[in-house]
Amino acid sequence: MELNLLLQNIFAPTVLFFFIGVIAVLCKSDLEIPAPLPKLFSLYLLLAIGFKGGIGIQKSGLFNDQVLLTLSAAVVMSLLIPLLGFVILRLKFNVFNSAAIAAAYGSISAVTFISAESFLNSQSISSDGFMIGALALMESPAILVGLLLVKYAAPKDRPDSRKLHLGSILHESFLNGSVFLLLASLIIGFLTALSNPLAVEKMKPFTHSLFYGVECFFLLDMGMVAAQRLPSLKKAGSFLISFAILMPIFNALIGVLVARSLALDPGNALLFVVLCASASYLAVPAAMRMTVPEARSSYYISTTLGLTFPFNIVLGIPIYMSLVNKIIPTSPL
Amino acid sequence: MELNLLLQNIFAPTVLFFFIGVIAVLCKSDLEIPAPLPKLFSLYLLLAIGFKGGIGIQKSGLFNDQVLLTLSAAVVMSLLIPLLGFVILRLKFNVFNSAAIAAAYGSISAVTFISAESFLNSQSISSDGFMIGALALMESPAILVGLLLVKYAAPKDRPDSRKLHLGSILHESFLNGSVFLLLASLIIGFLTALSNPLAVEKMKPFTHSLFYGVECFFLLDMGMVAAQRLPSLKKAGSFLISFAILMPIFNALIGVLVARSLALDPGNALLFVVLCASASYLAVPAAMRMTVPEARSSYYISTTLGLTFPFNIVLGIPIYMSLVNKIIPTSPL
Amino acid sequence: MELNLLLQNIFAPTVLFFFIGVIAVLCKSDLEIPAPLPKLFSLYLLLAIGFKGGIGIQKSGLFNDQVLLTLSAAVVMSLLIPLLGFVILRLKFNVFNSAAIAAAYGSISAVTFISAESFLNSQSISSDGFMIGALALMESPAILVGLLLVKYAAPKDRPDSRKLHLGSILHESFLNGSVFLLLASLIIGFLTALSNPLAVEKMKPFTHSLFYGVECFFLLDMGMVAAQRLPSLKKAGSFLISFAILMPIFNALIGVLVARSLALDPGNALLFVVLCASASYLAVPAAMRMTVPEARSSYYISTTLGLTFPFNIVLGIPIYMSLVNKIIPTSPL
Amino acid sequence: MKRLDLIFSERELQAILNTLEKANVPGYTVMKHATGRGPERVVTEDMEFTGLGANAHVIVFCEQEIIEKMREDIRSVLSYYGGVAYISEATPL
Amino acid sequence: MKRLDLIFSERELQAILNTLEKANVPGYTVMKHATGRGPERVVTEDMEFTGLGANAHVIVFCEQEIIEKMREDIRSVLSYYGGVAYISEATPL
Amino acid sequence: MKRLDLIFSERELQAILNTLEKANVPGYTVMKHATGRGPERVVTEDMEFTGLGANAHVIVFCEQEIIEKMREDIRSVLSYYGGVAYISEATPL
Ligand SMILES: Nc1ncnc2c1ncn2[C@@H]1O[C@H](COP(=O)(O)O)[C@@H](O)[C@H]1O
Ligand SMILES: Nc1ncnc2c1ncn2[C@@H]1O[C@H](COP(=O)(O)O)[C@@H](O)[C@H]1O
Ligand SMILES: Nc1ncnc2c1ncn2[C@@H]1O[C@H](COP(=O)(O)O)[C@@H](O)[C@H]1O
Ligand code: NA
Ligand code: NA
Ligand code: NA
Repeated sequence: MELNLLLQNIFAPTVLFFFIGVIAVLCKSDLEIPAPLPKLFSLYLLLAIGFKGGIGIQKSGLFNDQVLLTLSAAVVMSLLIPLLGFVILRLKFNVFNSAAIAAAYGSISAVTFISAESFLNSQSISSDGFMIGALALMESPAILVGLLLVKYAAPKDRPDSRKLHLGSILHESFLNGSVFLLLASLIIGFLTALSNPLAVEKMKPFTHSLFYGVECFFLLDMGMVAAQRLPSLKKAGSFLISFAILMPIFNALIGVLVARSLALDPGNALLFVVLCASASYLAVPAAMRMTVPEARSSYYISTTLGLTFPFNIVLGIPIYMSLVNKIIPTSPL
Repeated sequence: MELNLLLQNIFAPTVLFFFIGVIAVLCKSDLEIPAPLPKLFSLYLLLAIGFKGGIGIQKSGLFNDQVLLTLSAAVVMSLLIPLLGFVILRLKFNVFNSAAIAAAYGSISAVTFISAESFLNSQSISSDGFMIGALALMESPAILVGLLLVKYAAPKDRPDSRKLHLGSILHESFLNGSVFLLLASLIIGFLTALSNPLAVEKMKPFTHSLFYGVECFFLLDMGMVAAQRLPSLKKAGSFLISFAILMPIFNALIGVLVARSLALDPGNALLFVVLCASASYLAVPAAMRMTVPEARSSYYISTTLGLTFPFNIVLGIPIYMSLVNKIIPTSPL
Repeated sequence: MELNLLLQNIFAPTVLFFFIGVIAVLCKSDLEIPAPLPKLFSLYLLLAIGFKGGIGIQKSGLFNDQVLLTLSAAVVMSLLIPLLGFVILRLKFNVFNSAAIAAAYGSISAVTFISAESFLNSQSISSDGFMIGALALMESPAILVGLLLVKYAAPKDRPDSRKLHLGSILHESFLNGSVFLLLASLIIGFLTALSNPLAVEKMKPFTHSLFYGVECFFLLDMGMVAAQRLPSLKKAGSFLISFAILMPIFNALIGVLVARSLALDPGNALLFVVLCASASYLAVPAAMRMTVPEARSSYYISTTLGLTFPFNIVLGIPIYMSLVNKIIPTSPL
Repeated sequence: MKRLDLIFSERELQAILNTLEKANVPGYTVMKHATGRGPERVVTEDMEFTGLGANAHVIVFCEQEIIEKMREDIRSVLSYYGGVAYISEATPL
Repeated sequence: MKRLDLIFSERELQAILNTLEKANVPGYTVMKHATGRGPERVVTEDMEFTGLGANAHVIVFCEQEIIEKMREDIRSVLSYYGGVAYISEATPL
Repeated sequence: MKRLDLIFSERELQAILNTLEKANVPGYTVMKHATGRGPERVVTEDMEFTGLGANAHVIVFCEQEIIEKMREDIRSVLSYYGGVAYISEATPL
């Protein structure tokens, strides 16, 4: 692995602010970003990334072969990864916990994606707007799979009142607040770029110029959140801790092979890999808390936020980049 | 009516975000913009529009005839409209409800005004800064009229403790938080533009560049708020529902005639009409809740937010624009 | 004193917004900036000023003689001023109150510093980034001195449970949230400027362009906070009221002499003086509330926020500027 | 000792606090941003940014006699603007 | 009169409010953004922005008979999702 | 069962929660951002951004014996920093 990439990633302001957040908690500083400010940043980032993505898609054109193939592959990955994860997790956990954790790892983390974009940017490697489409499309299928696993793998354990109806499964998968905001902003970005280039310009100071700074601010908070998960991580046990690191790497490996077969450029390939490797802490916990209360929320939230997220943004992204550099030739196959 | 204008308005990001908010609620998505974030956006918009207005007034000069005439006409409109509304509402409602609703429709909605400005902008039609002065001046008189109507039309119904003193009427009319912030920012903008052009430049990234994006974010929230009013709208009855659509149109008609007689340019004319047609959901409810608790707040808040506001920003503005185009010749009379 | 400077300061938007906040409270307007919005602004300002400072330090170079001398002098001032203040305050107050108030006046107010920077900016007087280093270094020593004064001057008054351990004294002095955020952002700014100039550019719209506007918004809130302190100021008595005005002036006088002997440029000199003259309302109250609960928080918070802060940003800064102009020759000694 | 729970619109907060101070309560606690439904009004979070505001929940621990002193004043504020007030028993720890 | 205190995850709020409405309570008050710890779950402020949300604290002042009416429904929601419910005495002011 | 209400400065929250954990309470609920007035201190919302913070309101439903266990510890924290603690009766639904 190129140590260089790692160092360059670690000295990015985003990652430095993340560290600062971690240190603040470890040193018991009384620094605090009170609710609902993190929610403000999180809503902003979803809205802005969606809007930017919509513009990007409009520019790259939606109906070209590579775009459609990539998006389909993304959806397939987010259907397969939770199945794989479920099989592994069942070695140690009951159906409810396995399904919930598997869904989290099948779904994606928008902020990890954003960090990967920033990393590409700092490396002057270009990527395409339609990858944000992949981001938006990969959130829901994993939730769907997770809930279907609960519905069919655990029918006898559950009392009648807990029967999962297909309607509510679909509702949780597709109408979750963060999924909805991302998708909706994407569509608005697309429509605006199509019909109203002036309005795109007027939005840019908000959605584009401000983006990096808010990202840093949010990562400061994420650092604090991650560090606060550490105590409950210990309780989670070594199996889950290993899972939270190895599963992303494994998913990244599959991802890079798929990216190669799709003949993606290095930039898009990295984003694809990062989508496979990242785990959800917004949409999935919301859905699981509502429909699978038997699953311990600390399992899926401590691992995704306390371990997988930090791992990905600090070490994962540069590791995946060097993986992409190795496996994917710079000129298309 | 020109369908074209309507379509162009509907495909503006602001209006699209508003729709997204409505859809989120109708689909029961768990998207949420928790308090006090909407308050942050609302305070920001008042501060920024005020500051921009102050700069505009300083540029257009305050003491020219058309400016003074327009501002006076604006004040007169906000005194007359509540009287008209009161007479109509008394057909169905008691004095308290009639006065409160009438005051809301006599006063204005800053966000509707802002949306009209954005619309003009997208049409490359210019307007003048002093119209923001009209905005600021039209909030209070309607409150004043509403409270005086309560004081004089319903003296015997009320126990002693509820006597309205002129002092508290004036206080509620002129020192309401949103009236105050708008007016104060206007004055600061004026003074800054006069004495300190450098500081204007330093403010611009905040008050100007960011404005459109925050407007979109806020309209997302307003869409959710409007959709959440729908159930209580049903309870309000068909008379009030009709009033909430017909009264703005009626006010717009008066407005366009006044604008014509003032020889306003099309841009300023549209803003004038929109001020007449819009209804308040910030200053008036605050004042009425304090001084006329007998009025049902759901009446004046559900209609203004759930019906009149959406109607104006989606259909009203383009309708009023085509009205202006018809009635006002592009070269001054 | 040059009246001109005073007028120019008073017509700056920042100061005007501060006045507006004061007036809103005095007129009993219901304008409200609900929690945690002021915290958002305050966190933002610390993060941005720190980041900007780090860039500035990287540019001016840390290891040149004047920088090191100035920073050392800053630390010495923040050790001496609380001792001086303590001696004066003991004339009227017990050890606990004296130590707490003295610590507040030895420490600094970041927003006063920011206002002084804006003032310099409006006067086209340059200052150096390393002064933000002085800002960061002057917060903690004063807390340290205050707590040591409590530990050694009042050992017999306190029950065992209240013994101050050196560990907790250091913790409160150096790991206070606002101290930590400022210092950490400074380091991040430094590292980023060193290794990643592209990232500096990407941060600028957030940390630089937005700064002035947020400062205005925050000062609006500070005006309201200051005015709300007035009633409890009356209770504080005339000794404390005089102290809150005279102590800053006295500290400014020492500061200007030190600045002269350090051969600082007028811009840096003003910032140095303002650091000496300003009093803390973020770090010190937090530390004192935790470790010296015997001290009345209204004493140290009402004076710093209700009197010293307004005095400094309205009158103090221009007064100190004319002091600097008188005492420090424009070409170095 | 008694515990008094008052719930009412934030806009009446100052009037209620004045009443409490007049009766010389030893202290009180205010929690804002409460929402709810009463006999006729619904107070929702999404409306908080408008001029209507949310509800405040005020808790007072005090002696019965202080409650007697302020009973009428509080009742008149609540009957004017709406809101509820309930008393229960409480023992200091 | 009784006072009913319900504390549970914000995500169950709608289900609980529906139950209250079904039993025709005269009113209720909701305080969101509460955190805490129960027998197994910890709810912290720093997690509020994630999909998990915080807790809600709902207070209902009502007659005993209304409480009887909704007892089973509330219990079934709380046993499904977690949360606590306690009753105490309260007298209107 | 008992209900324990604790109200005190947010800055003491960790100390109080440690005390609760030490006594093995079955759970607790925390509501931050409360303001108020005690015998000498006033805590207002506008000061929340400063280092002073607001108050926290902690509710614990537990058995009397647990309360006995933590009585001294809580009292010592509250007597050091200020704040109030009251006990009342509560019955699980
Ligand atoms: N029975 C009740 N139990 C709990 N809270 C209530 C009750 N009735 C009213 N409230 C609260 O008091 C507020 C004001 O009620 P109202 O008198 O209808 O304006 C409501 O929004 C609720 O938060
Ligand atoms: N004994 C208790 N006293 C006070 N609050 C409690 C108690 N037990 C649980 N809670 C609250 O109820 C929430 C849900 O608890 P749980 O049933 O563990 O999910 C917790 O987060 C606490 O806020
Ligand atoms: N009698 C009381 N009733 C309700 N809350 C109180 C009372 N006394 C004090 N408090 C609360 O406890 C906090 C701390 O009080 P203190 O002990 O004065 O620092 C106050 O800010 C109030 O929120
Ligand atoms: Na994934
Ligand atoms: Na109007
Ligand atoms: Na100082």
